[in-house]
This record gives sequence, C-alpha cells and structure tokens, in this order.
Amino acid sequence: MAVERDPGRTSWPRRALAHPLFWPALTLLLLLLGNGALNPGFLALQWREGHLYGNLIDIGNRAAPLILVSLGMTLVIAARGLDISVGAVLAISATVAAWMIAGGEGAGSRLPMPLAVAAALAVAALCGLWNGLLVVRAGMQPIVATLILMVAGRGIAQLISGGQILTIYYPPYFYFGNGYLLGLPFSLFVVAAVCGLLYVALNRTALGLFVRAIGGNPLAAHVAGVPARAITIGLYVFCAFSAGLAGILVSSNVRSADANNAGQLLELDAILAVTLGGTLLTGGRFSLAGSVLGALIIQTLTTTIYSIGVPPQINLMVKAALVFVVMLLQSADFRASMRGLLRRRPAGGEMR
Amino acid sequence: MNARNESARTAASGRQQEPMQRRRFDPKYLPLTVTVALFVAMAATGGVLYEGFLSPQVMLNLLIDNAFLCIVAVGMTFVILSGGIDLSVGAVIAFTTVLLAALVQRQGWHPLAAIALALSLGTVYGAAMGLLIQRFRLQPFVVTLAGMFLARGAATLISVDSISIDHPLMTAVAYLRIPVGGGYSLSLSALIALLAVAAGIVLAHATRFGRTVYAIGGSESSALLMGLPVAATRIAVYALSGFCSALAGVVVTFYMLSGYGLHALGLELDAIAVVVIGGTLLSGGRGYVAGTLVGVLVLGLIQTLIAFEGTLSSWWTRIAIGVLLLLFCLLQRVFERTRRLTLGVA
Amino acid sequence: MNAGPSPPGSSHVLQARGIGKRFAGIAALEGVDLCLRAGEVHALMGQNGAGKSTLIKVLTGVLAADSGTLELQGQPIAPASPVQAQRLGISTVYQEVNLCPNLSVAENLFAGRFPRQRWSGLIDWRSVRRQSRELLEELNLRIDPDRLLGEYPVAVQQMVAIARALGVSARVLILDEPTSSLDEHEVEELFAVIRRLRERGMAILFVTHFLDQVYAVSDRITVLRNGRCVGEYAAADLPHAALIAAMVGREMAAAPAARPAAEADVPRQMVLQAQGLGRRGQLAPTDLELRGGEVLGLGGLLGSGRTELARLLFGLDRAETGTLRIGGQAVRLHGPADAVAHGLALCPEERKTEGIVAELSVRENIVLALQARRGWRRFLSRAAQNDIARRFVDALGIKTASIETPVALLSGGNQQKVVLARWLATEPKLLMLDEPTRGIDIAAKQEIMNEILRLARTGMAVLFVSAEMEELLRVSDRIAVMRDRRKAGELPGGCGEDAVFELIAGQ
Amino acid sequence: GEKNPAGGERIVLGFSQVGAESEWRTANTESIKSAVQEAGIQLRFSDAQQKQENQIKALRSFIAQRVDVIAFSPVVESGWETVLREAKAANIPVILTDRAVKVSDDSLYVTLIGSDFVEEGRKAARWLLEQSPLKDGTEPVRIVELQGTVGSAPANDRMKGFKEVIAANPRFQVVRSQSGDFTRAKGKEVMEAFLKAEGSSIDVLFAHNDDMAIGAIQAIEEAGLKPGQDIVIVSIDAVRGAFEAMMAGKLNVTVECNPLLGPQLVDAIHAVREGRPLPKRIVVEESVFTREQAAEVFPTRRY
Ligand SMILES: Nc1ncnc2c1ncn2[C@@H]1O[C@H](COP(=O)(O)OP(=O)(O)OP(=O)(O)O)[C@@H](O)[C@H]1O
Ligand SMILES: Nc1ncnc2c1ncn2[C@@H]1O[C@H](COP(=O)(O)OP(=O)(O)OP(=O)(O)O)[C@@H](O)[C@H]1O
Ligand SMILES: [Mg+2]
Ligand SMILES: [Mg+2]
Repeated sequence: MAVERDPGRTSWPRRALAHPLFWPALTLLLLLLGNGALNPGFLALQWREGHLYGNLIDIGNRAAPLILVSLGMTLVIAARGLDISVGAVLAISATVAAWMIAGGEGAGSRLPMPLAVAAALAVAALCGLWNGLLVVRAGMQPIVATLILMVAGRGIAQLISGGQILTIYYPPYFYFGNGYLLGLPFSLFVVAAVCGLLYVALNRTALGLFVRAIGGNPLAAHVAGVPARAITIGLYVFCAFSAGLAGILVSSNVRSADANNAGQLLELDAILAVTLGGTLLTGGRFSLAGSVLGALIIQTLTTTIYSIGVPPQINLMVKAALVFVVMLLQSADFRASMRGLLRRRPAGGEMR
Repeated sequence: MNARNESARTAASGRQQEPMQRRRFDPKYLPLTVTVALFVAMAATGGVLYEGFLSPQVMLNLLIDNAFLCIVAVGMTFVILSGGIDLSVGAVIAFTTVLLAALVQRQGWHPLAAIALALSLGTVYGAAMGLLIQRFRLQPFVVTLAGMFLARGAATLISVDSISIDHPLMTAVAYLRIPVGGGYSLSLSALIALLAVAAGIVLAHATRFGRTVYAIGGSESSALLMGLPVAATRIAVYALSGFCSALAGVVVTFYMLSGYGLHALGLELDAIAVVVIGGTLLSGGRGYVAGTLVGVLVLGLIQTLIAFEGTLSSWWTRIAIGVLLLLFCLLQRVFERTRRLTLGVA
Repeated sequence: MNAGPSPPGSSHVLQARGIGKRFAGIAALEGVDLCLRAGEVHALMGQNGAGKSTLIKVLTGVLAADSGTLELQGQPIAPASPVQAQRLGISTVYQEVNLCPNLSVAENLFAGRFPRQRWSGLIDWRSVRRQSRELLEELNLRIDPDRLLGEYPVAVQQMVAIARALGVSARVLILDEPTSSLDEHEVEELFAVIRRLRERGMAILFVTHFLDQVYAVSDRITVLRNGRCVGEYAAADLPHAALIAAMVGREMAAAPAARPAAEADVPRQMVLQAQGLGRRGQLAPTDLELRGGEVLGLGGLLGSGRTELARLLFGLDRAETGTLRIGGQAVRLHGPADAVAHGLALCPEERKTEGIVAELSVRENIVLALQARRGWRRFLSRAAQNDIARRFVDALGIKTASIETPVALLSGGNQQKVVLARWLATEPKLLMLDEPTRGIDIAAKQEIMNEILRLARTGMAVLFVSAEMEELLRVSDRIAVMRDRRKAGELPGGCGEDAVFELIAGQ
Repeated sequence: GEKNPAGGERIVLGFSQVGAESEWRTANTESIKSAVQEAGIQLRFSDAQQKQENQIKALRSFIAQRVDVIAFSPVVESGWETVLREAKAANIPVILTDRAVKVSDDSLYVTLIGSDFVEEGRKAARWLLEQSPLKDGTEPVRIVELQGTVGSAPANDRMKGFKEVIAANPRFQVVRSQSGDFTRAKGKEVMEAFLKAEGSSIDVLFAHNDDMAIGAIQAIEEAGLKPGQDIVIVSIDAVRGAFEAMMAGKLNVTVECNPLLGPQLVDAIHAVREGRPLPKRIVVEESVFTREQAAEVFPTRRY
C-alpha cells in the first residue's frame, strides 16, 4: 500500500507546531513576556506571609472562576449546545451561599458552612438540570432555553438577597477564594481537582467518546445507541455546577455576594475562552486544555490592561486589538497567507 | 424480467404519485403561524387583565419603541440563517449614534451627510468582519465579539459623555408622527423598520443572494459543490448586518436625540433572542424574516405587559420576563411538535 | 500551436493526462489518464478506495491535482472550483448527495441559476416551479418540488441531484455512483435519460459497482486500481471476468457462493416477534417473526416501507400500535439505546446523516455502538479498541491509512464498511441491515454476504433489506415483501424472482 | 386615577427606576415605594434593567395608561426630548429624581430632586485637600482613582468634580485611574493590579463608590498594607458597608449621596397636584462622614 511514514522527517518542532494547543500556549507566553518586558516587576514572584505573591498568582487566582465556567461551557458546546446562563447561575450560587452563611460581624455563620456550600452547589446543579430539560425534553434551542434562566436567574438571586449586596463576615468561608495551600491559592487546587475529574471522566470512561460522537453527529450517535439525551442533560448539569463552584470562589474572594453584578457578562468571556482554546462553536472538536489556556489568556489580557495604565476609555480598544491579534495568530489560514506574502515579496523584489 | 418490472412499476407508480395540487396550508409555515397565534393570544390576555392594554396606540408603540431592534434583527436573521452570528450590532449602533451626534453637533455637518457616512461605515465594518471570517476561517463569534469591543471602544473614544442633539432637522424628524387614522400615529422609525422587514422578506425569498444564504446555512460544503458564490455571499451577509446596525443606529439617534457610547447595551442578545423566537434555527438554514418581526413584537409585548402590571419589583420584573419567555417558547414547542424524530441536541 | 497529433475526429471532449494526487502520505492517484469522448458513456471502475471519486474531484476543481494536465476540447483548463468547472460545461453529481436538505426540491434544482423576472430581477418562482416539474418529469420522478429536499429519502435526493446536473446544459456530465441507492426502476429511468443525452453528443462519465449496469449503458471502461490506471477498454471487448480481474488484480470466482442448504436441524429460537406493529402514515400494522440463525430478506420498491419497519423495530420511531417481544419478553423500546441494550442492531440506510460521525477516527466509529451497549463505565481499553478496529479493518478490507484516520477521509464505500463494522462488532441477537452494501465493490460485497451467512450460522437473526433482488434471494431463508407500507406477504427462501415480483406488483 | 375609599381621587404615579444595580439603588426604590404608599398614592412601578430604551418604553406606557404624574430616575442625561414632549402633550407632569436630563426646553419637566454628582466629587477632593492627614507636607501625594462604569453619568461627574478641585494643589496627582465598574469584585481586581504596578507608593485611593472601595480595601490588606493608614481612602455614597469599614478604621471618609428621596418626591407630587410653584431643582441634604463620626451615625443609617 502506498502508506508513507517517515518518522525522521517529522521532527519535534514540526510536531509541536502542528499541535492544536501550540498557538494558544504561544499566545499566552508572548503576552506574559510582553508584559514582563514593559514592566519588569510583572513576572516577579515573592514569598510573602507564607505564600507566593505577584501578578502571576493573581492571574491564576482571578482566572480560576473563568476556567471553571469555561470547562463546563466547553463540554456543552462540544455537544452542540450553548449555555448563556452561567453568569446568572454563578450569581445564584454565590447568593445562596452568602445568604445561608451571612450573619453579622463576628456572629459566626447562620447555618453550617458545609451545608451552605453544598446547598449552593445543589441549586446550581438544579439550574443545569432545568436548562438540560428545556433543551432536550422540550426541544428548545439552547440559546433561548438558557436565555430564560439568564434573565430570570438574576431575578431569583436578587429575590434571595432582597436586592442587597450580602456581605459575609464568617472568616472560614474566605479560605476558598483567598486562602493558600502550599503557597498557592486554594482556588487553583479546586481548578486542578475539576480538571483531574474531567480527565478521568473523559479518558478513563466512555464519556469522552460519547460526547465527541454527539458533537460530531448527534443523530448518528443516537442511532448507535449512545444515550445522547441523558448525556446532554448531564453536560448542562455539569456546566451549571462548575458555574456554581465559580460562584463560591467569587463570593468568597470578595467576601460578599452581589446578585446583580456577580458574573456579569461571564458567558461572553467563557465562550471567548472556549473559542480561543480552539473549540469549534459548531460542535465536534473541543479541547479542555485549550479552554484553560483561553481563560488564562483573557485574564492576562485584563490584568495587562490594568497594570500598564491604559486610560479606561480605551480599555475596550486595547482588548479588541489583542483579541484580533490572538485569533489571527491562531488561524492556520492567516499564517499560510502571511507566509505566502513573505515568500512573494522577496521574489517580487528581485524581478524589479 | 423486464415485463415483470414493468408491471411492478405500474403498480408502484400509482402509490408514488403524490398530491401535486398546491396544498392549502404548507406545514413549513406552521412554526410561523404558531408564533403569530401565540402573540395574539398573549395580547388578548393582556387586554383582559389590564384596562387600555389593547388600545391601538399601545400596539403601535410596540413598533415605535422597538423599531431599532427590528431593523437590527432583520440583519441578524440573515447572519443566523447563514449559520453565523453577529455580536457587534449593539456596539455598532452605539458607535453610529456617537458618530452622528459628534459630526452634527460638534463638527457642524449636515445630518444627511453624516447619516450617509455612518451607513457606509457600518456596511464596510460589517464587510471587514465578514472578510476575516471568510478569508481566515475565524469563528464568527470571536470576530464579532472583538468587533463589538472595537466599536464600543471607538464610541467612547469619540466621546465619553452623551451628546445631545438639537439640530432642527434632526429634531423635526424625531418629532414627526405619521397619522394612521383615528388619532393614532406612527413614527418615521417604525415606518423604516417595517420597510426593512419588507425588504428583508424580498431579499431572503426572492433573490439569488437570499437563497444562497439559506443554502450556506443548510450545508456549506454542498453550497460550494453546487457552485454557489459562498465567499461573496458570506461577506455580504455581514456587510448587510453592519448596514442594518448602522441604520438602526440612525434610528436610535432620532429616537433618543443623542449619541452615547452606552446606548444599546446588550442589544445583541435581544436581537438574537428575537430572531430565534421568531422561529429561525441558530444552526442556520431555516427561518423567516417575517418571523423575526413577530419575535420583536413578542418581546415588546412581554415588556409592555410588565409595564402595565406596574407592581413588580426589580427582581420580580426579571423573573416575570423569564417566565413569560418560558411560557411562550414552551407553547411554541408544544404546538409545533412534528412527528419527525427531533433529537434534543443541536 | 497544439502539441501532438489532433485526436481522430476531435471527438475528445475532456482529456486528463498523468493526474497525480497525494493526501498526507497516501498516493490516491498516480499518473492516471482518462479520455472522455462526445457521444459516449464512459464507465470508471475500481474497488473501494481505488481513487475514482478523487479523480472526479480533480476533474471538477474540488481538489487541485499535484501533477498532470486537463484539456477540454483541446484547450488546457485548470478549474479551481466547482463553479469554474460548471462554467466550462462540466456538470457533476458527487458521490455523497451534495444538496441542501433545508431547501425545497425546486430550489436545489435551480440554486445558482434561478430564472429571474425580466422587470424586477427577482426570482421567477412560477417558472422555477414549472421548469422543476419538467426536469423531474424527465426522470419520471413524481415528487412535489415545493417540499423540502430533506423530507425525502436518499434515493429521491440522489435522483434530484441527477436532475440538477441534467438541467445544466453541459458538454460533460459526471455521475459518481448515481445508482447506489436506486432500485432497478429508477436505474432504468436514469439510463433512458443517459442514452438520450449520449445521442445528443454529450460526454458522460459514470461510476458504479454494478457490472450489469456497466454493460447496459457504457461504451468504454477505464479501470483504476490503487490509484493507478489499469487500462481503458471498449465495453464490448471486455468480458465480465476480465473486468473483475482488472479491478481486483486477481482472478475471482464470478459466481458467488450460494447459501448452503438450510441446516434444518439447528433449533431456531424466537428472537423477535412483532404483532400489529404500526405507526400512522408510516406503516400499517405488521406482524413479523425473526428466529435465531435465519436471514429474513425484506423486499419491496423504494418507499414501500422497509426502512420504516426496521426503524420501528429498533425503536428509532415510536410504534403507535402493536406489541414487540424480544426473546419472549414483551418490551417497549424508548429509543435506540434501549434496543441496543436488548441486543438489537440497526445499520441505517443513510450513511452520511445517520451512520458515520465524520470527525471521529475509524477506530472510534467502529467501537461506538459496542461501547454504547456496554455503557459508559465499562470502558473498552485502548488496546481492546485497537484490536476490534484492526480485526474489522482486515475482515472487511477497509482501505484506510490507519485506524486513527478520521472517517471523513475515507472513500464512500469504505465509510459504509465502517458503519457495518460498527454493528457487527456489537454481536447482537438481531442484526438489521438496511441496504448495507450500498456503494460497496463486488469483491467486498461477497465478503459481506459471507459474513452475514457466517453470523447467521452462529445463531444470530438477521433482517436484510436490499434493493438488489439477486442479493436478497441469495442470502435469505425467508423473504418478506413490503408494498404500500404494509407487508404484502412472505415467501420461502428458495423461491424464484418471479414470485417476489408478483408480490411486489400485488398480483 | 381611580376613586380611593376615602372618596377623593386617588393619585396615580408612574415611576420608572433605573434598575437594581446597587444597594444604593435598592434603598432609593424602597424609600420611594414606602413614602408613596404612606401618602396613599397609587404607584405604577417599572424597572428599566439599566437600559434607556426600556425606560422610554415605560414612560410611553405610563402615558398610554394616563397616569397623573410621572417620575423617573434617568439612566442617562440626554435622549429624553421626544418622550417628554409626548408626556407634555398628554398633560402629564414629569418629576425627575436622582439625575438630571439635558433638554432644550426646561418646561418639559417640573423639577429635579436629586444629588449633584459633580459636587460629590468636589466634596471628596475638598476633604482630601483640607482635612486629610496628607493636607500638610511637601512630598507629592500619589492618588489612584477607581472610576465607575466608563461613560456613566456618576462616573463622569464625580471625576470631573474631583479633578476640578484637586487641580488647585499641584502636590496632589492622580497617577492611575481605571474603571472598576462600580462593583466590589472589579474594585478589588483593579486595586490588586495597581498595588503590583505601583508598589507601596500609593498614598490615596479615591473610589467613585463605596463598593469599589470595600473591594479595594481587601486587596490592600492582602498585599500586607493597612487600609486607612498606609493608604488614605475616600469614597462616595455612604452605604452601611462603608460605615462598617470606617468603624474598623479601614476607610477614611465617605461622601453621602442620599438615596432617600421618597418623602421629597411625595411633597413635590402634592405640590404639583395643587398647582403650587416648585423650584427647578430640589437639593437633597447630604453630608460628608468621617471615621470619627462613623460609630455615632451608624445606628441611624437606613441603608
Ligand atoms: N481528503 C482526503 N484526505 C486523505 N485521504 C483521502 C482524502 N480523500 C480521499 N482519500 C483517500 O484516497 C483514496 C481514494 O479515495 P476515493 O474516494 O477516490 O475512492 P473511490 O474510488 O471513490 O472509492 P469508493 O468506491 O469507495 O467510493 C482512499 O484511500 C481515501 O482514503
Ligand atoms: N421514488 C420515490 N418517489 C417518490 N417518493 C418516494 C420515492 N421513494 C420513496 N419515496 C418517499 O419516501 C418516503 C420514505 O420511504 P422509505 O425510505 O420508507 O421506503 P423504503 O421502503 O425503505 O425504501 P428504500 O429503503 O428502498 O428507500 C415515503 O414517504 C415515500 O413516499
Ligand atoms: Mg467514491
Ligand atoms: Mg429504505
């Protein structure tokens, strides 16, 4: 047969270049290095009060909620869905947790903290179940189905909080979003745990195969006996659950729950992270690691804007410019046409 | 053997014969009909519950107050039909209002010249995004999201404050009311919106461009193999959406008589929702421009219902919008249930 | 300054010389020559994956050739896209139906060349409708041009694709396996049209795996094997056996092994029993029994309800009436997942929409149904997956670079084999095959027949749907015939074609 | 209006609120609702979800419902001309609360009850120049500013007022200014970045609202600095959280922006109904609270 394999020719740089995560990773690296060049202190890490301190740690800690949400979003998108209610679910979970813990200054927690956290996560998962049922059972288009919760969810959160920002005075709760374990923010460990869980679920069970089959061709997967409906519902539940987890981190970090503003526009950031990571919004191809990188890129962008002293009026312009650069860098077609231009130009020069 | 085939065939052809006469009611219009019927039912419920709800002016206000949404949604319908999405529409509206206001109020341009510039800028902007999407195979979501940041950024760059407009021509047009009889009236914007819908319907259903958009949304690879101009059409679709956004921006400028970088915040989501409620599939290829108009009216009606209720706190307002949306979409699904197997995903 | 002697009579319309095309590591075509002449039907033959579709894509600008030249009536051409090829007068029906299911039949026929009203420039729907009727009429296809294409089964879509290609008044017509999903009547209709077009001087390229069809309509045959040209022959001078030998590269018994005499003494357990199974608009209440170790053939015309019956048995559509017993137990199937759990398998008719998951690899496609049957927790190890995949790749002769190749990159026939392998891998109690041999070459078809018979001998029940009467008669123990969406009757295995046709015709 | 049980015509008020984007806004809504209820006025309340379009729609529907008085807190200053003309044509008096509008014709509204954002910015700056621990000295004072949502009226005006006064003393310099979107989370995030970029050379934090200041305080503490001492913190609004922070010594001063406009609104409504003349602008009493006053004032705070 005319199979041709020449391992000597595909050297490792070539293989690295072809890896789908290469460009997101390179982008992140360039962003960080660029920052380091502009502001030498940016990459510095110090040991302060028993933990690491610096911009890199901040980026990690800040990005944690976005990473969590992006992971859930990736899976939903992989199965040809979309969840725009994540911001609202985050707000609900944060509010539920804060409401159950609340109490006054020094008053301790109203209900036991584990109960509060469990309740918050359960409510979030319930939200996911609701979304999943609307999509799968009622057959609504994902964007409308989740739009309903996106609109009503914040209302529910505000109903719980009575329109107030619920301030939390119970110090043990602060650990989730502010605490450190082994010198690193605790939130990073939460992210790592979820990543580990997903790795096992997708690579050590058949779920990964099923999700990709559903994303590639839902009808064919269904005909092949894959429980496509149950899995799809499960993915919505997971997505909402991870948004709930993010809600715990966020409310713990700012020691309060702001039903109106928590997770505002999170859905856009999460979808942006997912796309930057190389996942196709049309389903089929997805990359969880890519989404993590995407979320880190977004957070680094934000932190960059804050730390290089951009006037706030042009925040958006800078962000737009960076997103354009990032996505063009990642486009194989763009790189090809650039190469074409570079190649053509010297040739043209010789002719003249 | 041929003789046998022949006899089998004659037997079969009687069965294969399908009713060729035009059916009275084509099932492909069912979703649209259901949506319209539900709209009417919802309006009637409002009429029973609230005094003055069914007054013609309230219904006309639906059009007046949602004219810009309607115009944007027409462009968005084409984008979604082609299998894409355009998140930049709200930002382009904001940019247009600021640009118009700045040109007219600060630079002393004639409004018509400013409008012409704004419309062409919007079109070019949309086309540029379409070019990126088409040429470099970028995902529409990211390109138009960056486009949204850019347009809003540009708007705040021109002016952080809102700029009021008091140019006599602009105010005259803004106050213009077109009587429709019985003491009721319509604004010029509403008329433009209706024209946009009409133009959209013709464009979608009676031109090659429109049918190509549907084909691309149905299957891009097939469209390519059928020899349709996929690249040009895709770019044109985004250009059209850019134009519609700019036109909506002009309408908003008249509606608010001001230019402001924070106008039309989050409008992209409303526009998408309206298109989808109107029965267009987000995955592309199926839907109607006329449905979009109904979608706009439905969203407007929900808001009007809540305004007439008048006792809801802020959070109950949100919950009520969600519940009404849910009811509407659920009923829509229940009535549309076809016998075909529909898998919940996709 | 035309190089070389001008061809005799200059009837050469399209000439390809030395065409080469490589896909990452695989040479799909190497130095292929092809010459189409006006007023001739040219058959392109070869096994699955021989490079037929690739050659056609090169001719029509879908793919760019790595080497070689194309000439159209003596002028060198280099179509860069299907649009350009169409403008040059090359009209094509590709192997997979490449139309838009969300547009109406009429729109699919005319997309890209809609007639327009003189005064407004808008599409003239009246004349679109009228011309569609005429076009469909030419193929004797009685369907409503206003209905969405996706509502029709692939067979009809295939005919519409052909009608579209006919509608373009072209110099060259290329048909890639147009007959794979058609039954004999449709094929006859098509051939009548092809002959008419040949009379008019059109050059026609035609791909098929059916030898009878080749001899029925073509004047000349080019055979490809593993991407190389084996030779060009005049159809009249090439005996069947020689053609097969040219394609396969070795001598092959022309008459396939017939079904061994029924081993009547094997105890046959009832596997599935349907009573009054039906659904409004799809299938009149039907009784059906399937026993282990037997092959039940399902015959009938296009649209007679065979696919519907299989779908109902598999729970893909919900039955409205009747009962279903599997292994003696009454069950209600809530969907394919249920059916698979009960040991049923359905290899669906529509490969592209219900069969393959294009982005997944050959391995993943093959293990998908088996994994679904095992549930998500009992994950097949990678080694086990590789094992199964390799076994079926070898057994069915699936031509692929590796088992990790995405199925999308396989040739049509090989994709079909992958879907078949998926279901064979589940080792079900009842295997339902809806047109499993569509687009599969003759050598592989024999392999598959043998595999089906082997499985039946191991005690599996098989429901076999096929439009090919010969195939059906060869493997079936019993034949059920469908007509008008109801079961017209059952015949024993040894019955002749006549009896089946009588039932089909309702006499 | 409809008959009320007492016999007289019951006044119907249509009120369009911006939204429920902050505690301040919620307090504002509560104040209006309770005051109106006490006065026996029937309220038609509409929430605009922070969108001007929605607010205009709400006003149109009030006109269609023929309410007796319309009141609203405009989302933005401009863009009200058309709908206010319609209200005038329908003979419905309009009262503005909280924020002003820009219209060519003053008669389009009766009066504005509300705070002056520019003045709030000025007050914050004045306290810094005149009363803060940094007022004397020769070293330059480095200020970082947490702005509200870019382009929003309070952000624009507070910044304007602050700049105007601070310009008088060249020692005081705004070295960094970034938007924190009026939220705690963003306030904290931006402050973290400021602290990393500027090290410990920040002397003053000026936040456009208390929530951002509260978020920033957390960031300052986590960086190992003492808010209120190492960095002087000035903010605006005077919500409960700010008082708690002041009592803990973490916030130096907050400029009051009073949301309790309800009673004044009711007075204005009665005046309008009875045809009494009203000033074009009714100013709300607002003060500046410092750390020292915090514990004393705290129990009386209602929001
Ligand atoms: N895009 C592609 N990338 C990689 N390999 C490809 C691609 N397209 C085709 N091939 C390979 O080229 C070979 C020839 O495929 P082709 O589709 O031409 O076969 P075919 O003769 O049409 O077969 P069939 O009868 O099954 O349709 C196959 O081995 C196939 O796997
Ligand atoms: N040649 C045809 N002309 C018109 N309609 C057809 C034709 N063939 C099928 N149909 C329509 O397609 C629908 C589905 O047919 P179905 O696939 O069930 O038939 P089938 O017996 O499985 O035939 P096959 O599997 O050979 O295509 C029916 O509604 C029928 O009206
Ligand atoms: Mg082929
Ligand atoms: Mg069939």
